[in-house]
Amino acid sequence: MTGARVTGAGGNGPLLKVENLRIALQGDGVTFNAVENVSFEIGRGEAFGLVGESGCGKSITALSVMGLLRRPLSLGGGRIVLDGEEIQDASAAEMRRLRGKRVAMIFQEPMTALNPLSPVGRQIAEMFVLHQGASWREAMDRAEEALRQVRVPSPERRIRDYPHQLSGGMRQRVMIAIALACGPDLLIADEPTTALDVTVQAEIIDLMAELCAAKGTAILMISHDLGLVANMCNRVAVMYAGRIIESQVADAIFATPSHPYTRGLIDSLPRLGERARRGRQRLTEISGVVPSIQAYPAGCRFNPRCPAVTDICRTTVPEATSLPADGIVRCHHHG
Amino acid sequence: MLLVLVRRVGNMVPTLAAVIALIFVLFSVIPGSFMSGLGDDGRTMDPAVMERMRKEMGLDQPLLERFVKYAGATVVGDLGTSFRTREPVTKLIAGRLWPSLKLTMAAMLVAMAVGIPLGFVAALRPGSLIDTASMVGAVSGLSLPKFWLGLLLMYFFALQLKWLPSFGYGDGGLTHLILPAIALGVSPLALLARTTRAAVLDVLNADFVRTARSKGMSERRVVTWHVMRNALVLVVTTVGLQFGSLMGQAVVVEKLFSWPGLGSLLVDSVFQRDIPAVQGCILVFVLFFLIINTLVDLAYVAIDPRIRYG
Amino acid sequence: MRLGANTWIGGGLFAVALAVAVTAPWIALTDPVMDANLLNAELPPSMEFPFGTDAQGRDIYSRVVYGAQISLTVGVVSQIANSIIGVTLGLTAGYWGGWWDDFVNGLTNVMLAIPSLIFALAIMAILGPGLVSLLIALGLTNWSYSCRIARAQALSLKSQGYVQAARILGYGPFRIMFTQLLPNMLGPIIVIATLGMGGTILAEAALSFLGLGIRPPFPSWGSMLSDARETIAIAPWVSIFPGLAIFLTVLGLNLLGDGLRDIFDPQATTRRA
Amino acid sequence: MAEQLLSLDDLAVQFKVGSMLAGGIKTLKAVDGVTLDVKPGECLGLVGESGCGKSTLALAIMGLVLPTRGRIHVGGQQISGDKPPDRMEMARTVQMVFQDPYASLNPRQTVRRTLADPLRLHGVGDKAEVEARVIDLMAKVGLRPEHADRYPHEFSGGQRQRIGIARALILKPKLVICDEPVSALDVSIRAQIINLLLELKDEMGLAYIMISHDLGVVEHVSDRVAVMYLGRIVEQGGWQEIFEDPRHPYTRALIAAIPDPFHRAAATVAGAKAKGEIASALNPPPGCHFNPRCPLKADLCTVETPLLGTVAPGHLAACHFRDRII
Repeated sequence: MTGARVTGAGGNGPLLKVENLRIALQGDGVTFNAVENVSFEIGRGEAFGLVGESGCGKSITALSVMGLLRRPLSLGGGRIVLDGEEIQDASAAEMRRLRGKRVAMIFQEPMTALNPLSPVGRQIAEMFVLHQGASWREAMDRAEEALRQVRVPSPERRIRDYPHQLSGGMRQRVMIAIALACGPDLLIADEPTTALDVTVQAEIIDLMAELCAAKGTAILMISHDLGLVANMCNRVAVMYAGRIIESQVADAIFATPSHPYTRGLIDSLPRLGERARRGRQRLTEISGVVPSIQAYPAGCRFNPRCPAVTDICRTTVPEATSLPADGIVRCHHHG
Repeated sequence: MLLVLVRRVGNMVPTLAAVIALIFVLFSVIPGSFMSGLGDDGRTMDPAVMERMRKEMGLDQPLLERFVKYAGATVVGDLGTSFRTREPVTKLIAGRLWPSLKLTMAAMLVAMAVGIPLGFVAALRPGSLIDTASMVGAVSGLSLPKFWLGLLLMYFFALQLKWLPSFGYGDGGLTHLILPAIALGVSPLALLARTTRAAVLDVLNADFVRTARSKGMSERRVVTWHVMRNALVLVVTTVGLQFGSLMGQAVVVEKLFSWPGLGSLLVDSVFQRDIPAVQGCILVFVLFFLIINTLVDLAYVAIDPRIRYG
Repeated sequence: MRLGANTWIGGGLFAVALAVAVTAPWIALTDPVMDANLLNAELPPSMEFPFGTDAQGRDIYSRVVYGAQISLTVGVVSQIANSIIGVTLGLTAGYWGGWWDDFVNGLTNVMLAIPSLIFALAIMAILGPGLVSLLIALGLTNWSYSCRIARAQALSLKSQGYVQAARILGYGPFRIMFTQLLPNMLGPIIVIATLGMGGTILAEAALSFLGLGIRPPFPSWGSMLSDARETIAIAPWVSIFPGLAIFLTVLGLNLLGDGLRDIFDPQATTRRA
Repeated sequence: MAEQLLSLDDLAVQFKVGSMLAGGIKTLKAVDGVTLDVKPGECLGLVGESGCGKSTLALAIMGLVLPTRGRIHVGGQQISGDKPPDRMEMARTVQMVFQDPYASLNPRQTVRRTLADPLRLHGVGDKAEVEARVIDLMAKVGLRPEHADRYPHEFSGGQRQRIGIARALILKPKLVICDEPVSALDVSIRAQIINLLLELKDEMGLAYIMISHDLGVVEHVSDRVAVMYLGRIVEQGGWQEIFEDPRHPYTRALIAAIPDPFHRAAATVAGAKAKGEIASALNPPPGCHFNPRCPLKADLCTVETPLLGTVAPGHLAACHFRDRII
């Protein structure tokens, strides 16, 4: 997967700017903040990674950019700026024109993300009919071409196949073809390879990175796998319990992780080659459990699990501290 | 498609065979009790008559022989001779088949034409007035005794308003059909409305609908391009099961409205101890169920590419 | 665990019906069978006869109250029989598979192919009218839904890790079915039983309406309606109140079933019986 | 042979799938001639992707699926196609830890019942002894005594996995099959469970078969490693040999597929990525099953099935070119 990293294409101003995003979760008579104070920027053609464990809010952050939050989730505040245009309050019709055409998305489960009763060719062709006013006949020809681009073998036959006739990897290629059909500026990939075998995953990631690089499409990559994201992206933000706790250039996040949680994640996982170099060491554990959204602790949300916790961590939310190269970290004990 | 048909028809055979055996066991092995059971209503049977009937029914022959005879005759379409009219049962049934079919199909038409769209509309606006109203209506519809609903319809539309005839077959025209069809159709209508609503809600939560939305599709297109067919797949089974059993369920409605269908024939035959006619009617109901469900399975294969029997 | 409005209203209606059945001797105004008085025939509802009187001059209110005993006895007892048959067959078929599963499946298909009302009618024809016959006829003919649910549940549960673990720990098949599978499928089974009870009550009413269930003069809601067509033009109350009693009881059971389904299995919107 | 706890001798498990009418009956060779040993106290890592047969292999070792061919010796028992094992004795020999801690615990049983029932079933009748063993084991896996009367839904994923581990150990088995024991857990919880498994292994003298697709975990915990592809073992050896000197192109592709921000493994496996997708186990390619995806594919590979050959003592690889890869 080396060498497939997407590089920034330059341009004026960021492509996507998310500022102080807050996502509300409507519970029984109570409203929780599933995500709060989340800010990040993605440049044109840049690959940006959002990393965190399940339930940390990374997926719904992506859905909010697409305008696809559904009950009981809703946008609670903040700004989402796409190419200079604020879209957080855009009407449903305006969002529809953006979706698919300028911002596209790939989901985790290729098994269920495609309509089982519709041939895959038609599902790709819909994009051309919807956004470019193509006729169905013309759109089907272009769907075949799109399948060829994602390296599906014998696309002229495959366009008539139904999703259940394709393997998981092939289905995810179809999803990529749909997402990139109209040449979007931003591709959001939500755990695109988690459901796939590792050797297939490598191919899909390479394919995605390569196609986006060729078309100058920026990527927002969402994953629980820090290694995967760091390998593919220019910059990485780490989320924990609804907040971004650290954001750095990809290489730096492994070399100099600044938040105790990031450090803990990197140290706690056995990495290939480690045992050969240093012998078997006991893994560094992060104690405790991931908090549920109904019971987020006050102050720094990592404080009950943090080895360096002090009183201030339990009461005060840490502000962002700058790190080199536009990085930030939210920890009282940094520096 | 042909293969599927062959397979499905093949699947019917054991079920049908089991039903024939069951009917035989019910009525031919224990007919003594069948007769004495009906003797309960005060009349006692003359032993001589009993003996004659036993002879007539061939009860003096060995069991297995009787079964082979019965099954063999049934398979070639000979349902025996009615005790009451001395006519072949097939002829009796043939005369009742069309009214029965007409009533069943009319009721199912009402159920599908109203129930499925109602369920759709309710699901697209969950929690709205129309959703709540139609679902309260549906659960009520499921709880109504058919014959009581028929009585009420009869009372209001025939006796009070005098819009429609209160019972009978008339000349076979539409006016006589309306009330019984509604009385029979309300419960499948209610069930279809509920099933459709649940199916549409299910599909609306599916991942591929989220994909469709992420493509920038309008909600109307999401529904017409991606939701409808998928929801229909989930509804088809219910349609089949309801339709298939509706002819049998019509018994009470036919009786209430004096509708000259198979249900009336069955009930009358039961009271007249006309065993061959009773057996014949049951067999027709079962056959109807199996045929309808085979057709539904074929429809299934046509709309769902994941199902490939062949 | 939150109980929805369905559960409350449905449970309430059913509880009222049960209470009426149990307290019938005390809340009835007259004897439902003996107190016929042709001088009082077909009187409309009044203070003396809250629901009016029938063609024999009997108090309809008292007959409806006593009718609850028959309807509920038939509903509860037959449905319990159906549940036991269905769950036993479905659970063993789903867990064991193989020829036994094929056999049970075939049997279920046969049961589904004969409309259950027709099957019950046939059995009633053979056994003759009466309460015991009703219990047998309806208790043997409506188990296919319970069986299907139990089989489907057994099939999906047996691949769960804890069932595998029990096998690995040396549990025998009956121990697994009883301790691992059955407790985890009770929810859907209770839902089906609740809805099925409504169906059984409707079937009893239909059979009695046809004259094959409870015979007059004993009051069953269905048999009270069997002569109603003749009198509906002049005395509609004779038909309205027994029918209303059936409707409300079955409605209660259906609402209760819906409510329980929402509680036990909030996700399963399509698994309708 | 006597010193082996488990040995598989040319084990094959096949299933018949499909029906006469629907396109004919096919044979699925889920496990196709596997020979493998595990010594007491040893941890064997078993690596492979979907369809490689590792789950079927696990079921066969536990006696839940009978072999079509070959034999399994486990503990004192021999299992073959016509000789099913004694279930109770198997239960005291081999146990399993499952992947999904949510589906693997009975929602209607307390921790105490989950742990005590098997003891009673296996004849530990004395109430006090059952209780003592339950509480003792709970302590060993990091659960407090007051957890005993709680139901699974009251626990987090990590704690549930601890309960699952305790259940696997309650009968004091000699071999525990761990089927992806951490992959369903939150990333920040995994280290706790891996450490626990290693501690218990030393403390109780357990042997493990660690099934995982996470090579980092396998390298960390294993003494020896076997790599499976479409029903066959393609390479096996000591952990160091497999990860430092992989000889089968599939092993190398697996390593190359791991996102490696430190580029540490890059040198050993450069240009080793696999192409395309895993073939269906119903219809595997002829010859070497890996050949359509292999960067080293030659004509020979489509014709002749490579046998496991010795690279070094104890290190075997089933590749025609195992000696050419350096």
